[in-house]
Amino acid sequence: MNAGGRARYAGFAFVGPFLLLYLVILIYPLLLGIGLSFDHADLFGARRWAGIDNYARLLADPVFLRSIVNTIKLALLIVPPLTLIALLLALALNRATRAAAIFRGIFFSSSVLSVTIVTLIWRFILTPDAGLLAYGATALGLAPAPFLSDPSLVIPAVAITTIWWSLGFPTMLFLAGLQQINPDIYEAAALDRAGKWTTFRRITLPSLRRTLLLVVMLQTAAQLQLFGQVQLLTGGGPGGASRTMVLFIYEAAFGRWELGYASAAAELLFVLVLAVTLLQYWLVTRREPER
Amino acid sequence: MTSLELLNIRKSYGGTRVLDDVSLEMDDCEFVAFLGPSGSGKSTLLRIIAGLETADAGEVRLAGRRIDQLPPGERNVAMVFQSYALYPHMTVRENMAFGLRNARVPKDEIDARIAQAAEVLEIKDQLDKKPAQMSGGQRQRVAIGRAIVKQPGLFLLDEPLSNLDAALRTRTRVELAQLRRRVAAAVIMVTHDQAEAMTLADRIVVMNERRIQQVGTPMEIYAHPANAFVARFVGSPAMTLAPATLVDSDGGHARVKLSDGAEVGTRIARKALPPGALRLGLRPEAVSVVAPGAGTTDAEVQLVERLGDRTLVYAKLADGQDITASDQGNSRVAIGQKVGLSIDGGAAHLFGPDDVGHHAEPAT
Amino acid sequence: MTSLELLNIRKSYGGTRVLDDVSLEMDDCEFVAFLGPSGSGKSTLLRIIAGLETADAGEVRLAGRRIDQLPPGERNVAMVFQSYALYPHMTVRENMAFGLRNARVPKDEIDARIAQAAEVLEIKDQLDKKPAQMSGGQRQRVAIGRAIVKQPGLFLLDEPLSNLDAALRTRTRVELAQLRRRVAAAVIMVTHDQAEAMTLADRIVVMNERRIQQVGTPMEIYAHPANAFVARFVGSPAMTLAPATLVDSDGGHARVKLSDGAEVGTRIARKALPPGALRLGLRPEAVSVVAPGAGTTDAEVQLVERLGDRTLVYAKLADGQDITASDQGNSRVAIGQKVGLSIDGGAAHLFGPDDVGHHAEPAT
Amino acid sequence: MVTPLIWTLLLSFKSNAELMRSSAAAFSGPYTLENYHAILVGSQIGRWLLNSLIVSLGTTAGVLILSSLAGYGFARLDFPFRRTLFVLVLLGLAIPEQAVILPRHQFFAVLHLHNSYPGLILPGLVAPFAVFFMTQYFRAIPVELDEAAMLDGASRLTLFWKVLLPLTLPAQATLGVFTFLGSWNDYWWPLISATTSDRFTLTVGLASAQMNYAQTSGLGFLMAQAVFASIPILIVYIVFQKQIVRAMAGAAMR
Amino acid sequence: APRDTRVEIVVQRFFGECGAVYGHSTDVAAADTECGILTTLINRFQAENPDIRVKVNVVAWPGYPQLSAQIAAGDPPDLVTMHQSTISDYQGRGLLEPMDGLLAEAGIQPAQFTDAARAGVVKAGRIYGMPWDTIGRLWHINTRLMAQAGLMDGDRPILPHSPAELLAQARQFRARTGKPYLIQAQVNAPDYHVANLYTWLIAQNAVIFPDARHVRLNTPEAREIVTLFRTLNAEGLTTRNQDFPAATASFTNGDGGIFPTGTWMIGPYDKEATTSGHPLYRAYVVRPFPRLWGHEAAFVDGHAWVVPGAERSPAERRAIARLLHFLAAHEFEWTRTGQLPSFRAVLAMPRFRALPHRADIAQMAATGAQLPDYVQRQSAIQGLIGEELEAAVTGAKPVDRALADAERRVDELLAQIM
Ligand SMILES: Nc1ncnc2c1ncn2[C@@H]1O[C@H](COP(=O)(O)OP(=O)(O)OP(=O)(O)O)[C@@H](O)[C@H]1O
Ligand SMILES: Nc1ncnc2c1ncn2[C@@H]1O[C@H](COP(=O)(O)OP(=O)(O)OP(=O)(O)O)[C@@H](O)[C@H]1O
Ligand SMILES: [Mg+2]
Ligand SMILES: [Mg+2]
Repeated sequence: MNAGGRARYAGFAFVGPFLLLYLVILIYPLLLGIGLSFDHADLFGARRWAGIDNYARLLADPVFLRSIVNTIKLALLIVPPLTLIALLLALALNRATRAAAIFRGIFFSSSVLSVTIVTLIWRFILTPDAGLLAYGATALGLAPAPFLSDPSLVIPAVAITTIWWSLGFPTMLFLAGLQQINPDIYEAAALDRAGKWTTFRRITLPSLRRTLLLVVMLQTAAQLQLFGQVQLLTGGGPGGASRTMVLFIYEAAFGRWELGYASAAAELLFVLVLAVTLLQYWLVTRREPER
Repeated sequence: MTSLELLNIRKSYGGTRVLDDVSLEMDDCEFVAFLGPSGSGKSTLLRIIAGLETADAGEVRLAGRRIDQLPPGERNVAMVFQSYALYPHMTVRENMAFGLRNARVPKDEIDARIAQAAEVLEIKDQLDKKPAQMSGGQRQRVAIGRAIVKQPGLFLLDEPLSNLDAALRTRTRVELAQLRRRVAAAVIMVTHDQAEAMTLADRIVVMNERRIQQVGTPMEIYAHPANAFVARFVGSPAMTLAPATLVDSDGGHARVKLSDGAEVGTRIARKALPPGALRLGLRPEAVSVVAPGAGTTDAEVQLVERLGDRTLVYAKLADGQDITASDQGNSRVAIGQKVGLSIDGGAAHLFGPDDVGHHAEPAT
Repeated sequence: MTSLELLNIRKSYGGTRVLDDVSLEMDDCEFVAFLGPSGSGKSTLLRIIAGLETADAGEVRLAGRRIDQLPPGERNVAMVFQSYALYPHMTVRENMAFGLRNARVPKDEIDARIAQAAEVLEIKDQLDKKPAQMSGGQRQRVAIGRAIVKQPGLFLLDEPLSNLDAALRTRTRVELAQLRRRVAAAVIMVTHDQAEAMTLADRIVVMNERRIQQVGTPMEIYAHPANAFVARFVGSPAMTLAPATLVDSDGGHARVKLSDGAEVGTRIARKALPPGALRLGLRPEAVSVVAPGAGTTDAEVQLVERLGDRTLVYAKLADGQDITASDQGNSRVAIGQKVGLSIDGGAAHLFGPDDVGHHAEPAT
Repeated sequence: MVTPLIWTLLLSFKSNAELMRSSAAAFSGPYTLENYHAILVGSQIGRWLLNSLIVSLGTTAGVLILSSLAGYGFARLDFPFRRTLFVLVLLGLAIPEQAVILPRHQFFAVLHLHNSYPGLILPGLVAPFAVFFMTQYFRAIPVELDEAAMLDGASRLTLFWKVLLPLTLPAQATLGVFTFLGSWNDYWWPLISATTSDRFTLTVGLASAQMNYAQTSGLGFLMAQAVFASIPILIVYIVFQKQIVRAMAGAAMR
Repeated sequence: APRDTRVEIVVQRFFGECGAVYGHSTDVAAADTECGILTTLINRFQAENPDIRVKVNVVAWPGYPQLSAQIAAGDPPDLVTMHQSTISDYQGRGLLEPMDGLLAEAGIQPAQFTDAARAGVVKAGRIYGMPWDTIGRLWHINTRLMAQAGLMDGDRPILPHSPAELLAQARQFRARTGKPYLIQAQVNAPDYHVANLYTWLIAQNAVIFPDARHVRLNTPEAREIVTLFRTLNAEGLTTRNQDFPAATASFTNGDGGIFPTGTWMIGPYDKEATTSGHPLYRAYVVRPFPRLWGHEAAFVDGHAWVVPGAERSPAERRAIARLLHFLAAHEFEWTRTGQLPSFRAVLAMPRFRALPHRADIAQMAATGAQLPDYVQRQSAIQGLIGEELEAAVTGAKPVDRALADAERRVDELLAQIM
């Protein structure tokens, strides 16, 4: 597309600045981290070669293994409902009315809060003796559920908190996706006798396929790195039932100063995120025609 | 048998009236074109019939049944959108099957109908492609196919050809014409291309400014435009409308003088004409190029459009009046040249101050 | 004076050859149309001239200067894109000024040129609008205006009309014709609409399958198509090509027999014809409808296209051969009817097995 | 959905002493401005606000510039290893913050970047998603515009700056809001990089202002902080909300 | 403006920010809360020592990630608040300066410290911090409910002397008041159970950390202690699902008899106890943990001022010493927060004794015990043990297994210390 191919290297002038920073600020530390993961190391520069010790220990550490399970459970409990709710919200708010604009603002505003505040709010909602849910439950004559102290309820509780917090961005993405759809095909569908549900399932959903992929991929990557909510809300408890991989890494690094061990865990997390993301991408795009 | 009936349809958007008391009757298997300039309300009327818009007042009946209260899917009409509105994520087959599935047509029947439509439209080997993989012309056919398989009582086409390039357009036009002979259903087609309407329709409904201006066969509309708007709008290039004054009448027929002094004897009944300013309507084929001085009047050539089989000559009379004439395909006329124009008064039209058209009496 | 010169241009994408040894010369102020079916390489050639693509081999010269090594902005050419490619965030005025500013034209001069172009194109009161606020036709004019103000040595138009609807297209076509007489520059227009090419161009370059098929004035190309491809491609509806066998010659002119047995006497020199299978080329105006049995042969009517001033009749000969004929505007012919066809052999063409066209000798 | 937000707002207007007994007190008066007063008079809040603004705006501006340049490069220009590099950037989406934050901290220490604005801003500039987003957006702009500009004699920079960039404004607005939001709420990096309180960002500063058992004895104050810290982002959002939806429509999923 | 040539020291502390109220106040006596007292103290020092510039860096609690980051970046502050139990971590890695010299320069002798405080700052035979207080856990008691349960002897609560007695009293309390005997913050508060366990292990002279790399938890003593709490939980004699704020509010509202929590809650609760109309009005006392096993003991911690290692000029050292001297001289003010003094002299002060409830708890300065000085990563270890204890107490895991797991995990952690 350029004249004479003189500008074969011009592209570097544009991508160069970013790539440079990218390499220096993300990739280089990542490599340092990978290096660290093969060392015994502490926060203050002590280093001793460890080979694959850290990895071997990790894979034998029930606490770490449990954190992997917790992390995956959380991602599974968060991503699908989050995606679904965001999609429904977007469908509901995809109109040009003032009310819709105001609601868009409201749903966005929960994403504005920092995790500290979000967990604080939800702590007060979820605490069985004092929380809002407790007031509600008591008013209905039910025993309030111990969301944060029952190992089987804590993950759903964290999931709900996270969904509430993260709803804004995916909703925006879906709204955008919806606006992309040619309105004519809805009329065609109406003439084709498609009911509301059929229209949604056969027209809207397939048209949002790429948005859906993007949302799911971004959210999965984000939720596999879930941290602040559990650190602040449950401290990983009860009994480690909500410890995520990142919380594990944080504890290993800042609590135990085992930088090498933490780095190894971080690399495993990286591999997990990468694998899941690529898998999703492959699953969704493999049957798509070349574009 | 009457198929579609529109009774006093009225529609406004906000405070703006878009359709004003529109009524129309249409026969079974008739092909009607809505022709009119942009914004004249053609699409709106079509969409009211389809059920995609609601009329403010009036009735829509199809095969005797009142349908304006029914949802679009249950009106037994099919529509082909200007943008095709194919479902981009479905294959051609799925696109066609979608409406049938929703109507719970049995699987076998669906397959049979699709096979038949694909046969007719020559897209048999495209059935498993997605719209994005097809050319514009092929997509068009899929859109038509999607309508055909529903075997509706009425086809609605909103500018079905306007997205096609010129070459494809001519071909598709012929295809549409053949198609409608194969499927026994009434068709309404919206267009603002008069050639399209003339070529395809049994009757043309000319619309302008919220109202139906004239309803008639293509030939009626071409030969007897009801008013100046229809006269200008139908026919390409447009009819020349030149101010004229009544001079005299020979044998009860009006004779008029153009502003440059040239006189034209028409075959239009003198007494039908209202008093007041007249305009003489001349189609290009009624004005032919002759040697200077040899015709009714003389003119200077402004532009020559060579179409191969004939040549259009845009010229100016001495007093500046524009006039379009025609010449043979191998015409040697050049821009700036002075030519004579021979006006065939027998083919001329006259429009009175009320815009109503008056036409030559049939030759006896 | 020679303006543009293309010398042995060659271009491949990946392994696919798209242009094969294309050479062309063009005069100052000449209006040339590249006409050809989709994919024939017209746009590619245009883009090579503009500098948006690089040729694999060959030279491009403009006004004697070799330009194929220059960046697009320095070639002294202006281009109007099919999609207009107006800068959506700029006003009309800014759109036109952008290129001039880049070329450091003084501010006054820019204003003057824009004012003048706006005058010519009748968009003076649109100058402060943004493209999104304008209709398709107006955008088109802005795109042209953007090219005009640059006062280039060569205008390049890639299907400038294909995005317009039929009504606007005809009007814009006339405008383009007038325009080019006002700006003194060479113009190349790409189109696959033959009517467009015929109407506007001084010369037409017919392209097909990577090569130039014929270069000539519209009339040359219409009247003397170099080969069967050009014959079919130019003229609407397309020329009928019917297999024919040489029967005899009268006065040195070929006489042929159609597959249904009808004989047609041509005015084509017998001895120029190569041995082997022939095809007889007949434009619709060379075939007129007469009473059954009264013409050269008989046929059954398949489709009637009424265009107002004339009527096209698509018919089938007894042996199934398709043939297109013409009739008067008020023709009464109906589908399914048997008619006679009178073939004007003097206007017929013959194509040999090598596809080369042979035409009637000038009447003496 | 909205209840927690309203609750936050109400809590921020309650006296801390009353809330210590029961957080349900939020639903009835008396309300007070004491918490906001405490925030505003609190010694360094102005400074933190300024720092947050500098860091967030700096990051946002940087991300927009870098990702626009890179997005344009990836979408429009052909250069060796383009696809490979783009995939490499996409891989960045999967790198968890934790895998890099400590090595990066050590590495920044060597460069003496800590406790400085560049030290706070630089890590935020590396936003693979932003590059992905802008690339998609640029791809959605018709190439004819580039070509028209080239024929108009525009240099590559003019083309980028005057023609394409203005067209990506909606995308910039979206990306800007989300980058600003992320940067504004970022906690870990400023916590460990800003070592003196005059370099704290608002999040770190507000966290430092909490007593150990703030949830018990300073709930109203905490909530007032939350509301206070959210105001700038909400303003930004409200200003740009139209653009945001439009932008995502342009790029998100082509 | 002329350049500021004063010597500058950077003081880094947690305890929050309260510039709104105390920004420029030097009136220490009028100040309230940890934040208020410390802020006015430093303001006052600044006012009295204009030749020194004290730069205060308030960090988010507990401030260690930040401190570690600062040290790693080579830019540590001069004087830092640190929990005594954490000193070993930094000291063990050589990141703190021994403060013998500085303290001597400030005119402070180690002998002035209480036993509990001195144990907290002496590591490997040297002093690594100036102790600032001793903090421990107490039983905060609602005497109105105790009376209702028949567990008051005049104005003194009747506390158990054995596990069996504890259970009996708890059941009696439950039966008579319908409320739980104990209010416990068990959710997201791992150190709570650890404090119980350590206290009563120490009371029995059990060795918890035999050396720097090992812990001993899977013992009969430990099992007995944990089982007691498991029983309390199982029988509903305690609140179960509360975290710290919920438990705090619960006690404030009179929803249970005894709330075992830190010294720092004395101030707020005493305020409740003196506000008429509130549930705790005239119904609040505190006591050290009762002697259920062995002898009187309390597991305590404390705050200290430490000096991270860095190059410092003599002038800076002098300034640090002067600040330490000033702080030591005013430690009484700090004890108004509820914490126990780290200086014997303050403990003996009538002013201190006159503070509410202090006489009841002063003994902790003597009975308070800390872990051996070689024990590192206390915070992480407590988190880890707490997690297992929580599982045991709530019945999620058998006691034996929880203790064995805890022992294994702690040993693993200790083995990794570099
Ligand atoms: N949804 C709408 N809201 C407001 N006005 C509308 C709406 N739809 C159509 N109109 C207006 O109604 C009038 C008729 O529109 P309609 O689409 O029926 O015209 P049309 O004849 O189909 O024109 P075209 O040839 O341009 O398609 C126009 O003035 C148009 O602006
Ligand atoms: N960038 C490209 N990469 C690969 N092939 C291309 C590219 N551009 C054009 N082609 C191919 O080159 C051939 C000629 O294309 P070109 O666009 O010049 O045709 P055209 O005559 O302009 O057709 P149309 O009328 O459809 O615009 C086509 O087969 C096309 O597929
Ligand atoms: Mg319309
Ligand atoms: Mg092309």
